[in-house]
Amino acid sequence: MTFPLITSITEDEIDLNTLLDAITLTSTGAAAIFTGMVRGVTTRDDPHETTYLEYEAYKPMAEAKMKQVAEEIRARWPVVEGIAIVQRIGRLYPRTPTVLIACTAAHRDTGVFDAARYGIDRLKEIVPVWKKEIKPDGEEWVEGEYHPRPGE
Amino acid sequence: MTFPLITSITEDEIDLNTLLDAITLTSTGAAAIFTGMVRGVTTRDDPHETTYLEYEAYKPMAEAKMKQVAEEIRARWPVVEGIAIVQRIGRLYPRTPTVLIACTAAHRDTGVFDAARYGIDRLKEIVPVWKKEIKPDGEEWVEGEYHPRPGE
Amino acid sequence: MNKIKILFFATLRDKAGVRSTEMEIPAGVAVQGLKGILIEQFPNLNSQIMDHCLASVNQEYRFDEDKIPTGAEIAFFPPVSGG
Amino acid sequence: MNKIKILFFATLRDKAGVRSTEMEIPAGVAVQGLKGILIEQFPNLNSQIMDHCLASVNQEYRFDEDKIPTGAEIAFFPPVSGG
Repeated sequence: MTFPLITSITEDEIDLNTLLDAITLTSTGAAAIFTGMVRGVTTRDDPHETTYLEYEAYKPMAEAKMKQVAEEIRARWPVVEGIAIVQRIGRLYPRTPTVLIACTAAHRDTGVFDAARYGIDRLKEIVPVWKKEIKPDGEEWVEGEYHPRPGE
Repeated sequence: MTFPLITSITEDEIDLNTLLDAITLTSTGAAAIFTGMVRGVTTRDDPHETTYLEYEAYKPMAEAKMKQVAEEIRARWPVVEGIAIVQRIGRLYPRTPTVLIACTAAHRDTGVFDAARYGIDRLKEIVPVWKKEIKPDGEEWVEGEYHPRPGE
Repeated sequence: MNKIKILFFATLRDKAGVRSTEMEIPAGVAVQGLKGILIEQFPNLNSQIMDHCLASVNQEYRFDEDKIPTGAEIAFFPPVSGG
Repeated sequence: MNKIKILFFATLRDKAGVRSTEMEIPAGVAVQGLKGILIEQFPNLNSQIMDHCLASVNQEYRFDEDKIPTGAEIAFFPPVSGG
């Protein structure tokens, strides 16, 4: 059986209703969905305001790495049915959803929450997307920390 | 500061986009969303097919108990910003989302996934909603297991 | 006397045969006492059903020993199965 | 000789001043060797930057000792910051 998989780098709005429907099978009873948004105000660590974020991606590699994240999820949680991984790019303002990871399963006690959590953590490690933060007083690239190892 | 809270028993479609937007603040960077759907095919425990589910609610008490679930979430995870708890009722067919719990927070490592998981677990314990399952060969009420204690 | 409203949901409604009813009960009756009154009044309700079901008084879970206040709305229903 | 395509993203693009370039490199050169060639060619790239950045070859993460195959697409970029 083939399970639905969506991996996408897009400039369009992230439509949760459509994405959820696309990964829902007749055997599906539960979905765990994570979305990230642009914060206009950050209070933790280095408190600051954000005017907008400008996202870019190495698109073909990013979509390939999203597929890899999905394969890793399936290997760890074989009960997961559908997976959607979407990263929006371009100029994104506060309150806008920028990323979505959704996993479906027959039941909620199957690890489907952990699967979605794993998905966003891995996306932030290995999917080649970058953001430049534009603040009231200047702009700077946000730099990640993770250095992939051979095989990743 | 008052945080957005949506608690609703509704016969309308659950619109994830609108609900997410309603609980997103300018300080929000992460949302964990759970949805439950009608399974047309169940393979675990007692394998069977479902034609549709008919949901009913004791509406004013259900919305009050949803508010209680939200208060319990806030008490356990004070970092949670917005909360949406929605139960759809009426006749619902396989693949249809029936319930949604969504929690937002500034960051994803704040317990926001656990908060959503707690929310759906508690809804299934104390929110007075029942479903009758209509199968190809008959119908029966689905009975829960939880008996609330004084104070719940 | 205390005039109260009773609601039944799900299997309890099927057994009682009505969604709701109003009745007068003596002042000071507790949930347990009301269950006895209902078992007498509704032929398809029995003590096994009423012992297993949940009860709410004015939309809060209440238990056998809880007294029923004046003009209360009391509901009886099986363990919940939403989601 | 090996004709390859180079892509730069984010801070690396800002430093290089171009999004992409094509060049011919000797057969058998590894990622480390290519970094040296780029540092010579782009005045704002230096060994500190190139040691810190990530590299992909044909859209897979690759490392200093990995040889560059014929006609490869190689990208250089900082640690990712999507989400």
